[in-house]
Amino acid sequence: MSDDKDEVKKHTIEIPEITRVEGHSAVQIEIANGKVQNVMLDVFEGTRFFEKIVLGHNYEEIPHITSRVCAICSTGHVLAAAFAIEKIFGIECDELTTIFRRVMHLGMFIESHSTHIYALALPDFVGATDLLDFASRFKDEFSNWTQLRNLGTQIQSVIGGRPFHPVNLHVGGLSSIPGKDKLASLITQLEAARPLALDTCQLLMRFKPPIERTSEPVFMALIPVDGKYGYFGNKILSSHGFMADVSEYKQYLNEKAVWYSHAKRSSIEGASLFVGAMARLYLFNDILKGEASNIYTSSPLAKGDHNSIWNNLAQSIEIVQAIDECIELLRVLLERYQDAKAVNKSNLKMKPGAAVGAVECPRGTLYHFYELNNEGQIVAADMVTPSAQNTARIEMDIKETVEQFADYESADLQKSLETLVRAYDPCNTCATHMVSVSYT
Amino acid sequence: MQTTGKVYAPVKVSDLSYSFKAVETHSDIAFEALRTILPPKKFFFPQEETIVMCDGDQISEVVEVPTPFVVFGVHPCDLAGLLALDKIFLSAPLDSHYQRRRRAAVIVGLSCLPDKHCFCRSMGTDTPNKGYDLFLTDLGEEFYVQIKSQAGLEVIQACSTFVQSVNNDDNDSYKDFWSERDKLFERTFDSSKLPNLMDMGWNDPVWDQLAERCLSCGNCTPVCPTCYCFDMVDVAMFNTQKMEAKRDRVWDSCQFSGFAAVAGGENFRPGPIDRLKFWYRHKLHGFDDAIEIPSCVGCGRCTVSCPAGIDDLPGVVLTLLQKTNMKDAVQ
Amino acid sequence: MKSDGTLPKIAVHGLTGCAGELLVILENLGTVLPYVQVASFPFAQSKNDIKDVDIAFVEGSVSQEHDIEVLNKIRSHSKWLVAVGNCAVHGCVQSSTCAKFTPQEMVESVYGKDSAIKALEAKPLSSYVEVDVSLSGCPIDKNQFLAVLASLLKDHLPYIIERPVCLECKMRENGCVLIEKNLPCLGPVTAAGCGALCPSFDAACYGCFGPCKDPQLDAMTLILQEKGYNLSDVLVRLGTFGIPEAVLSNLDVRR
Amino acid sequence: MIDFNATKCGASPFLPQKCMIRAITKLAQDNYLFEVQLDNKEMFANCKAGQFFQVYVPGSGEAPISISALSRKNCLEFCVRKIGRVTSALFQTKPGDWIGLRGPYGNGFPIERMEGKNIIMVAGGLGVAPLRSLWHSILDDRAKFGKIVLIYGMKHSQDLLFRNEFRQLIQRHDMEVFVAAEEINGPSIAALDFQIGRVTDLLNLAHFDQEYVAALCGPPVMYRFVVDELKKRGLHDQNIFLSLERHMKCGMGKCGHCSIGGHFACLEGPVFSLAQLNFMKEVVECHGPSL
Ligand SMILES: Cc1cc2nc3c(=O)[nH]c(=O)nc-3n(C[C@H](O)[C@H](O)[C@H](O)COP(=O)(O)OP(=O)(O)OC[C@H]3O[C@@H](n4cnc5c(N)ncnc54)[C@H](O)[C@@H]3O)c2cc1C
Ligand code: SF4
Ligand code: SF4
Ligand code: SF4
Repeated sequence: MSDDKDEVKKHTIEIPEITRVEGHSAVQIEIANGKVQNVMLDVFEGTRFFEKIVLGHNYEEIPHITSRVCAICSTGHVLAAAFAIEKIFGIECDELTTIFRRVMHLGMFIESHSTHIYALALPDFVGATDLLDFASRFKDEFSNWTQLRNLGTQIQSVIGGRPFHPVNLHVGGLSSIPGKDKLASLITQLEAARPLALDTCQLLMRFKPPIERTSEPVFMALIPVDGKYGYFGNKILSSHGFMADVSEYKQYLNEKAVWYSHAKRSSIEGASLFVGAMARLYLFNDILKGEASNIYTSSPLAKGDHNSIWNNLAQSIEIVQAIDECIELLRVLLERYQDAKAVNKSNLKMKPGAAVGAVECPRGTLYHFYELNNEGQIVAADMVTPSAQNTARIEMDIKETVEQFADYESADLQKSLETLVRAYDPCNTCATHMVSVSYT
Repeated sequence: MQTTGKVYAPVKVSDLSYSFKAVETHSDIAFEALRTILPPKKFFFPQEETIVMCDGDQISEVVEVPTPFVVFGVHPCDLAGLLALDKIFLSAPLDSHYQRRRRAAVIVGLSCLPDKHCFCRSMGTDTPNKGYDLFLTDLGEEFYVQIKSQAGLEVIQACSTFVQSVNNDDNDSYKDFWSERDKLFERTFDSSKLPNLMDMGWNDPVWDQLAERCLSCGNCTPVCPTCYCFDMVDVAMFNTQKMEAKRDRVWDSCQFSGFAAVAGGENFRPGPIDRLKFWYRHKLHGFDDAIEIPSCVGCGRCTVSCPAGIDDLPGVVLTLLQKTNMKDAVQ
Repeated sequence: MKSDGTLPKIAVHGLTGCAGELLVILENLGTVLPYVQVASFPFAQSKNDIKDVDIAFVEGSVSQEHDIEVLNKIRSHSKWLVAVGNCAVHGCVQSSTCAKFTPQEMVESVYGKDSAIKALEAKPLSSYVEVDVSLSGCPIDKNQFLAVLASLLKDHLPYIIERPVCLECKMRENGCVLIEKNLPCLGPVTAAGCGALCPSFDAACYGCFGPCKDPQLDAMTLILQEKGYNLSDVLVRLGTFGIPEAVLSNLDVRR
Repeated sequence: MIDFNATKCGASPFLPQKCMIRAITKLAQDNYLFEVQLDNKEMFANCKAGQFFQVYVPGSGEAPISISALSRKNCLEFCVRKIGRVTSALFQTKPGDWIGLRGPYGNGFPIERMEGKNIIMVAGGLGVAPLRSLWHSILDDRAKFGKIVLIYGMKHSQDLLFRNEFRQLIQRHDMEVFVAAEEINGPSIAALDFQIGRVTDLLNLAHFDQEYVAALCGPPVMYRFVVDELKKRGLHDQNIFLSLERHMKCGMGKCGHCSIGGHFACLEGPVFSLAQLNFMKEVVECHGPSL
């Protein structure tokens, strides 16, 4: 499409609907005189206003409602909400409850990462036209996905009641303790699936990124609470050495607005925020253990190659980490099974107040903020999803990619762009804030 | 007993509830269980079962031949409940699906002491006289065993080391047990008055009061030992193994709004009040003249499983008896 | 297989929702692929053809102009239109609030006063087009989904029962959490299909499958109030997962 | 060990018989006549006017459908209105396809008690379907019965079923036939005297007295008015027969859906005399004291 009103030659590339990302989005790029002027990642997922929806609801309902922001990260939303409300009440769950939550959360990682890698991204890498083509031509890989994904859904079903939108996770803890035999069978399944996870890493390591990265992003993630690689925490750390309590998220996400938010004109010093698997590995690879650590060391990531495409590889390393940690945690649960206790509602002392809960989700840090009144009803709420934080970086990446191509009409460019966007897996269903960055 | 087959007995499943479940050892059994959530009917008329299968060109019956099994700890009311179900499923045309399971079962009855919700005595279902293979009366240290069938005898022979023949003392303590038990019933009435009562009290305001609270949740019916209503559900399937569809029989409840609706929009029991009255009448009036046994066996399950607390059958009966001046029936 | 030897075509689309049904369908694609041709599934494949399909599954509520356009297009190109999930059938959590705030209020509260975003009141598909089959659930039950698809492949309407969760709960022999634990269980007014999941985990049903047929909301409200829950919490809870305003407004306490 | 399988259990009463559809005729919009071949001689021999079958469409389900006629060559005719799930599936079948049949169920009309008597039949809408099997039985043995009145009412004239058959019936001199519609539109039917109005209006035209036996089939509202009228004319409660429609899933007194008070409509009915119904609390409740 060209626009002749301007003196300069303008060129617009439109990719109407990027398929195979978890949501709907389109990219619009305006080019004038060989320079990219605007990149607009337009999210046309209908907005759902969760911040407003939850108002007036009793705190007990909040995890169930926010879970509906996104099926894929539903466990993350449930936990972020529960963390925030528990902070308001000034309570902390007992150790075993936290372990159950961790296992559940890792189950989500296994499911989400494997689905993203195999069903959404890999078909690009191997040149399959789509998942169905992929399924028929790459039977083994397809079955890897089925098995890994089943593992993740199994874990979440045993602990949470179903593969997503869990029913067993509540403010304060679990409503019922899963059967011992079921927990034991999870260990067997985890052990059986472990080799597949290792294969996945090897598989992804062999691909060559189709596009080169030019600028370094700023990585940011939660600092794991207990010093082990993990996803629960109360403070964030950036690759620039910035550190803050999550309760200040409003300030720091805004403060850095120059490089985080409005990516329209230019990214200051070429750096924009990048959250997710790659960020976590960049920041905390030193506390990885076992096989996951070994794989990281041998990967391009360890050599400082931060091409966004490697996000998928980072995810596969996290799957290995998740499997090993799950096995370890489940063993603890089995050993101390009789100490496990379901939440007793009458012991929950409701208090008014406000707090922020945060958790690392597959795509990055998720923040939930709530304020409760005396009745335990929500009077204010805010959520910031990982995808929202990554959008600026995606636009930036698109810009850099386009500039690497001479021929804007080329089909390759369109394909590369789609591949690139998919590598981030911008989960637009959860993009409660994303729309604000997509207009010029 | 395990020589006969799998043994099912009451097991504790929550703070207040018990359920018939497969047991391995004596210690799994909750002997104290008064009423299980579901009555033993589930073993013969399961919650869901596939009755008919269909492939492209054949329809066939699903024949499940159950291996012999034992249901242990069936109280007198539940024995009566099974006899009531027999009247439905074993009357012509005979329901072979039910019959097969009924044949495979050895029923071991067990005595019990009533709580405030029990009213089997008023319904005449408190004494076990048939429907069991063995009946155990708990005499404290030992059980008094009554043998009703060959199957029961064989179970006893299999564990002959624990069994002694009955002496006079035993007979006395047996009698004592049952007469002591009889004294424990808190609320009793004369059930022969029930059909009249339901007719006379048909327009009583008590129904409006109850119906206002009725959730139409249907909890009262699956838990009832004599409720047998079901729906037939067709499930289409992909042609794997040439199976196109199956017909499942699934428990249904007269308390659901579409239960009596027919084509053309007519619903014979549109409101909770219509359905609730229907149910009460059905339980207390019996199967009319069609089958001459009560269709309520006084187990009290509906009373304890109604979230709205409106299925206090003896309570409603007593209220109506007062109102309709049939006080003499209150004993 | 159709008479011309081709497989029937299906399409899977998402409007405004959480992708839950898309995920359920994606995860069961292995089972259905031998029997259908997937003409369109933007979530899972790149080449998508909205042209005439036999069965279209649509997830999500209608919450913006773009949704209406897509929905109309799907409707005009499909023989059977199946609304999958609570969003598509009842409007789910996003529709519950629209009764309290206007769409513009919501946009402003989240995106600021001069936002260019246009939002519509979230509504189920049936508010805009004719829906042939409604399969609720949040998310839908995979067995129900497979049965619906198998029925429609025979051109038969599926049998979807809208009895209360309590029936499944009792069939699974759970102790009633409303009675035993005083939890605010919505099982009596919620459609079954999940297998009484929450009560099986000792938790209260929060109504995610939407209302059962002819829900007795007055009695439910009365009983929860007697258990000590305050009326406003009860009403909010009843409306959370898309009990239609028309049904809710029949409530005595609301009138 | 006891051999629990010593006595074999019979076949499931839920198992339908496979039957071939011989012909499908459109009678009116959404009303088709299905001619189905029933090879099972025993089943066929048992069939009586007013009884019904559970018709099974593979993969979709069963619906109770009345026998509308017993045609020669072991065929049954079912007149079906497309109203929901199963009936729609049935409408998709073609001649040559097979469906399943279980039955016959129910008591049927008490033809023995009608012998030697004058008979008035009142059909409303689709209620004509089961009554048709009754007049067939009567006309087959015409000499055994007295005078015959047949009244048939419907909403719209284009809902008229069995149009050709009525044309012939009207020409018979051994019976009185009245047809009415509340609304008449579309082409009029030659030799068919359509009245405007309801069945109750036709009752006023018909000649009958308390000596008649009445057979009714139609929607519940119709019963209320027709029964009133019949009683005004002095018909005895024992001589008024109504075929009741109830939700039915099994047809053999087990599923409980058709229960009226303590009675099973599928076993004791669907045809009941008014005298019986007077003692069935629930019917009285639903249809008002006149029933
Ligand atoms: C004894 C008897 C004889 C009948 N004879 C005929 C006949 O000759 N021709 C004819 O067209 N129809 C007849 N019917 C009605 C016919 O059975 C229903 O129209 C049919 O069952 C509807 O099934 P469906 O699956 O198409 O409808 P659904 O989609 O299941 O439901 C549509 C409506 O029909 C009602 N319904 C569903 N199942 C039944 C059922 N088993 N019994 C009654 N209503 C039901 C529902 O409550 C709903 O209101 C008869 C019914 C009875 C009881
Ligand atoms: S009587 Fe009680 S248990 Fe039965 S439907 Fe009504 S509320 Fe539910
Ligand atoms: S727990 Fe809930 S769903 Fe189950 S019976 Fe009780 S009220 Fe019904
Ligand atoms: S019990 Fe209720 S809230 Fe829980 S899964 Fe089922 S329908 Fe949803």
